[in-house]
Amino acid sequence: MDFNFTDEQQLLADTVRRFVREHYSFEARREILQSKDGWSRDLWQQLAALGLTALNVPEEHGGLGAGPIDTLLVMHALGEGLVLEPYLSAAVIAPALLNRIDDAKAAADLLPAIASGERIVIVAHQEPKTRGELNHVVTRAEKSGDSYVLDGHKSVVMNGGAADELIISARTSGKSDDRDGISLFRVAPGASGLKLKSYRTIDEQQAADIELTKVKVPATALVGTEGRAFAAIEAAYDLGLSAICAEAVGIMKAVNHATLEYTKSRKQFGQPIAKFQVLQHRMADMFLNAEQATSMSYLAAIKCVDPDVGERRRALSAAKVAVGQSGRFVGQQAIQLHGGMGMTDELIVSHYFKRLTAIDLTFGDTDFHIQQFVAQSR
Amino acid sequence: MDFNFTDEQQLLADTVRRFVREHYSFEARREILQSKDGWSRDLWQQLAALGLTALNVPEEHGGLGAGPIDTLLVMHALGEGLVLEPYLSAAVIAPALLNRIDDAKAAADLLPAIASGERIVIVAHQEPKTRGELNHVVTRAEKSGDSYVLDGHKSVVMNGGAADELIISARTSGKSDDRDGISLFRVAPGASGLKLKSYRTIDEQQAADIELTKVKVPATALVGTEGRAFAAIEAAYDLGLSAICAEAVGIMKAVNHATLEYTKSRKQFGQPIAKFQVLQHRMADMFLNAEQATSMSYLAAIKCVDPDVGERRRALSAAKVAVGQSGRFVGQQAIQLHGGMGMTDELIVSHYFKRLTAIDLTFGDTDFHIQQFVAQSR
Amino acid sequence: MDLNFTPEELAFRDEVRAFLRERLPADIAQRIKSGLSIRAEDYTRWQKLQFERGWGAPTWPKQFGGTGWNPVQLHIFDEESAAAGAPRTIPFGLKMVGPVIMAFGNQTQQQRWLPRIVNGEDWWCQGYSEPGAGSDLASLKTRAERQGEHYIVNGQKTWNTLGQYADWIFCLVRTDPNAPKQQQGISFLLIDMKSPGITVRPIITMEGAHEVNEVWLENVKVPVENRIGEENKGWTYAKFLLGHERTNIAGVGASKRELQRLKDIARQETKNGRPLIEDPLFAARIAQVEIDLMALEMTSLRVLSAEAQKRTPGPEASILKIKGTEVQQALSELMMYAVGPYALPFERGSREEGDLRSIAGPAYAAPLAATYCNYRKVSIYGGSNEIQRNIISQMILGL
Amino acid sequence: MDLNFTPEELAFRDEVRAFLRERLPADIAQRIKSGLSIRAEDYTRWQKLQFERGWGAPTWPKQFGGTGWNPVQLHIFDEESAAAGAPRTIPFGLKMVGPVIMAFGNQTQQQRWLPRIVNGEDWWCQGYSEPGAGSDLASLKTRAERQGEHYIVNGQKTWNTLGQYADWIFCLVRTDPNAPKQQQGISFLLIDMKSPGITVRPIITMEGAHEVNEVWLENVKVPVENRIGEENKGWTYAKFLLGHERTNIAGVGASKRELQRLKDIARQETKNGRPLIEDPLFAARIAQVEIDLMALEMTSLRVLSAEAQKRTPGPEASILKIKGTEVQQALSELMMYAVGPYALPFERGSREEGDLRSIAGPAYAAPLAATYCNYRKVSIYGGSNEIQRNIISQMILGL
Repeated sequence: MDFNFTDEQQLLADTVRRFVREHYSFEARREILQSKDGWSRDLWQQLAALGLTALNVPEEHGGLGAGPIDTLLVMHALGEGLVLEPYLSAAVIAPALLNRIDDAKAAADLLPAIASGERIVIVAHQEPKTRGELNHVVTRAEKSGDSYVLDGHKSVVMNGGAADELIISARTSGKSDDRDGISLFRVAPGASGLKLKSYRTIDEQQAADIELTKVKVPATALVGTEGRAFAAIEAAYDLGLSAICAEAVGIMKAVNHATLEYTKSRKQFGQPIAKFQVLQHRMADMFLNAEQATSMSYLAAIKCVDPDVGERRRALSAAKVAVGQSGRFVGQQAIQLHGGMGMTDELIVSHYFKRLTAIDLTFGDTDFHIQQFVAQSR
Repeated sequence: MDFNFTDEQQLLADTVRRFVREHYSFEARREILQSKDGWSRDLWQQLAALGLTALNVPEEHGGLGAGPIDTLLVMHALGEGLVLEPYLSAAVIAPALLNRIDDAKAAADLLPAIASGERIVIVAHQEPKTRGELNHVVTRAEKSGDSYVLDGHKSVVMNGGAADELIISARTSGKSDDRDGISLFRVAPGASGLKLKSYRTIDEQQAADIELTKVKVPATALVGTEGRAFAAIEAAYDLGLSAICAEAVGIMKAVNHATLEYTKSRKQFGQPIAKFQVLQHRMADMFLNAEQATSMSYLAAIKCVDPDVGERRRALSAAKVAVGQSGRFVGQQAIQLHGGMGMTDELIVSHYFKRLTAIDLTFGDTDFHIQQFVAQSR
Repeated sequence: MDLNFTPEELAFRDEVRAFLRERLPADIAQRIKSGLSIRAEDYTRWQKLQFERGWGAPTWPKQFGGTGWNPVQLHIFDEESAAAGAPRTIPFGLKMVGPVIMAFGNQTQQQRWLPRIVNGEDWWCQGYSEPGAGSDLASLKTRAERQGEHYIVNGQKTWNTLGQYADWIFCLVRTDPNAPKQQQGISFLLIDMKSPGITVRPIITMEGAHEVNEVWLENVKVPVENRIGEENKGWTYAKFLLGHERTNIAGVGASKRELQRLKDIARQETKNGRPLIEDPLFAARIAQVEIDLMALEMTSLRVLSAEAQKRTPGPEASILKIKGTEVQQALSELMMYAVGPYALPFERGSREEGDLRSIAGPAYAAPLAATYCNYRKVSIYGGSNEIQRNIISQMILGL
Repeated sequence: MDLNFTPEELAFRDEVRAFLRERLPADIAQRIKSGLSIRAEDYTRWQKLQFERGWGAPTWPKQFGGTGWNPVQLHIFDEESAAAGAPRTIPFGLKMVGPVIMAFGNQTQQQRWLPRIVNGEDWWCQGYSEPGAGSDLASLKTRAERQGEHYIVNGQKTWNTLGQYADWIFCLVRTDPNAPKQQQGISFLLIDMKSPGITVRPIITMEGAHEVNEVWLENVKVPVENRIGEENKGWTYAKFLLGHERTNIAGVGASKRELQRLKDIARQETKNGRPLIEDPLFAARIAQVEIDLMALEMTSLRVLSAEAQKRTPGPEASILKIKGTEVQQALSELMMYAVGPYALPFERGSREEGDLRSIAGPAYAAPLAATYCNYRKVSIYGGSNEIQRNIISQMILGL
């Protein structure tokens, strides 16, 4: 049993932290938000230059073949900076999917370009009625001759608008909640019949809704075996869930630090408000919450590649619940302790709060994962 | 709209409060607890002398024919004294049942004796699998000739051991959860085949389990119409639920007072612990909880006789939830703020805590009533 | 002890309902019931309509153009207005400066300012909060120096709500910097927002709204006759004002309306293929907030009847502030969770300019996350809930 | 970062399991798994069995008869012992006075007292709390006056756990009443419980148990050689002692065992005719405490590995105390609610002398309400959870 990071991991963490400190000040971030896209290709290339986009790509495809712990460290650091670039979608979930799905050609085509940062590949899986379950796919793909025709609706696809290429899940057989019968297809964002509407989310990240109307793709666009994509999708989102937990923890640590500094400097009734015992205990509880969330983010990173699916999903749901509850408490109390200033767009604390709120609503909220946990504990 | 008590009601409240202050000091109560029965017939007679046992008996039967608000005031005051006599069972639920069930003879037989305090009549209804639902009756009564034979098990019957006479619910037809087919029978505690085991509960009140094995009673023992007792049972326990909410509020007020006094006198680190802001806010929340519970106990008293059953049950479940949650918070925090002293049998605060705990487990706990409330809100 | 209304009270309720049915503009009610924020012109439009009916100042005595209603009538009016989707009262004129002018202003001042509040011609804003003085109001720094028949005012106010629309601002200013206690040496001035030297700078909140401002005062000339009451006695008037700010603070009527909206949304949303409102955990969460709201309503009715008995509520208002805001925040949070991922799509101004179309997902989802963010303020303003607990432990528990 | 045990660690775990399987008395394990409290003779019996195996002092270095185990081995031993239903370690000898004697006692004292702790011959109890000195320990009043080669001790100690069985008590006493700071002038004495002048008076707790006592000392003669370390330096040793009191404070192993008991009970109980464990609300409550326990376990493992790296945990122990006791209380509460009305029947001593019969209802229900009451203490003793939050805000947050 060992709870230490390797020297390489420490180095990685320091690198990302330095990058965030140097290139992701609150002001720099504000400028990026002024831009139309709301994120920066430039900074994406810099992340690539640091090898971060190669992290989850295996070595034979020009990647680093690193593990979930490395991803945890990166996401933790990116969280502190509220980084806007599509790292989770394009450098975690997409490569994880391609690693897991058995498709040498797709892997050889896409992984090197993902590793180098040339191509941004986005997985479009979630649909309007989804609250976190991964087996709900209504979008259909009908085989006709040597091509497939896709019809359906993908909703709130993280960073969908950033995609150079989309990997879209669609049902080739079965009922809308079956695990079998789900297939993946490579689709160009510009494909005819594909309507992509990109928008910002409450936390100023990017998402998109994608309408598919008779979108025709060649049979070669199929990724992996027809109807057998579920396990790979699950594996990809399991890593994604562990990664977003790490991001939330990075944010909580930063929020707590900001709140501590603010309450030490803000004076009321002739003393810093940090002198009031009620606020001291509140901050102690915020610290406790962040520590428990940290522990669960470690558990998630360790378990998210566990071959025992039940054990894996159970640990991940537990982590999402713990992180969701901690993030909610820490975020809300940070605003409360900042008082009116916490309500303003001027201070970073409200941006931390909004991202923590969005994270709880992503990949299934607390109630959803409590029920998943109960189901897995049977 | 009017939230005032009448002068008569004020007078009633003062009378009971004075009685409790004069006859129910913590020490006096301790002595009663030393006795074998764990309650006092003497004091019961004194309660009768004050007319309190006549409160819920209609005037034509020698009672006062008072309403639920009067019962609220009495229970509130008795709560402050943690009174051990079977007031709720014998002076609230039993007469309420006899008022509601259509049986002139039973009423004429029993109500005057209840009013005068001569006879203690206890309703035995709850069974082992009951968590608050009133329609679950497995105990059966088989008609044979001009008598009935009762078989079954009544569990945790409040003050069962104090009964001069029992009114036992049993099923004359239908399945174990049907509302129809429940009947009531007058049974002597000494009846052959009736095994009554009396014991104390965690809050030092009295309860009993009653085993019925071929207990034979004459057909005249039937109270009301065969198979039609449910509505009367529900009405009786609805008044009981409103009454126990009022008792809990009386206790909460007393607990908060005791905690305030203790924290003002107890010194640590050179000052009264009541000077610590964290404890001040804790006590503010204890106060808030007691106020909200007070409001809901009023609502319960007003609604518990509402002819609209759905509206009535909905309000009562809401009140039980609010009172249960407040009582739990107030009780637990009172112990915490008393520190080690709160854990001891010596101070009354631990006895208040235990009674509040027992009340939450009586007539259905918080979760049970949340689910009832949801069902009634459909 | 009786929850039922008297025949007179019932008749009054019907009167109120009829008025709301006939006169409340449908577009305003629609915005409110869709969770959108209300525009200044809508508030004013509604104020003028209430004035036409003679109900421009429900909380005021008849002699000043009010209705002279008793607390029960007021309760009925607030309940029915909220249920019908009428905008809440903007408190600065009717509930803050108005009562101060009535209590401490001279007749000239009363005749000059009060009617224009009732008929909706003047929009008022508040000038008490300052950057350094939040909960600790008395530490304010804005200076007013007497020059002949004028005060020259310099300083900065903040958390000024909707001041961008205001004709007048009431300000607490320091007229005696050398007073021994900081509560002394404060005066209460009414200032024309068109006065030279006043600059209003927007404060944008996290959801992108422009509800509050900084107000900068540079050598603003204010006639002495705009001072209410005595010089250096302003703190007395301020405390009086903050006492009145608390009326209807529980916001029971509005929360009941929001509870219905939550249930409507939960009926339309699904989870595991069933209506969300049937999900056991979510149903329990709705039940919990509904029960808290029932308790809050009963508590506020108790406070109300205590008022009616002229037993003044006093610090009990702190109970209503804490519990009322807890319920409001719980409702806004549950609504957001009810729509899941579709709470995320966000367009700045969607709550302000919103026309019920949404970027993605159902229309009712569009404003929910913004509202959740916006409602974090309610446990902060009007004396944070921590301050309220201080008040309870000091004024009620005597600690 | 690796949660898996090394082959060595796995081998050690098997060794521990084998020992527990072969030597842990079935009647003791049965009492523990039934939620009954353990009798003094049972604790001693188990201590002697551990001693026979050479495991009498798992937390001690070899030189004093300990096992010299590393933190991971200790963790494994605690986990397995708890899971098997072994009694918890009574801390007063092994975890409190023992480490103090090792660190500050002279060789004679070490040879005199340490072996009898390890072999279970001496039962120790604590004498630091006083009626006026709870969280504020340093304000203790018990006096010790030097008379030649003895101290004459007078005073009163309280919250003395299981002192009715004790052979020895360690006491903090004031040897210099005139010291400038109250932390100064305190000495650390070991006192034979058979000494004339010692009276032990039971304190009965709300559930009727006799776990704690008042200890009165009247002119008790204590040889000077029973003083540990220097005169008037006792506060240093006391702080050292309280630091050690916190080891394994999270109680993860025991809580895991109790979680299983909760689930067993919830499987046997029914609600609306279905197993209670399938009730959506109750299942969610179990899930919540299980998730909190998972987080607690991970946190305590992190603290553990920090120790292993000789990065001493320090104030992090406060995290484990707060979260550990919250989980223990939640478990005891859920078990009580699980059995509903059958939690109510109560017989004094049912938890102590309990032989698994119950007055009414299922046997497993009998001790639950008493345990719930008893567990209110865990957030009070060992430094109340409020004190722990003070420690976190001061020592960790630097406030």
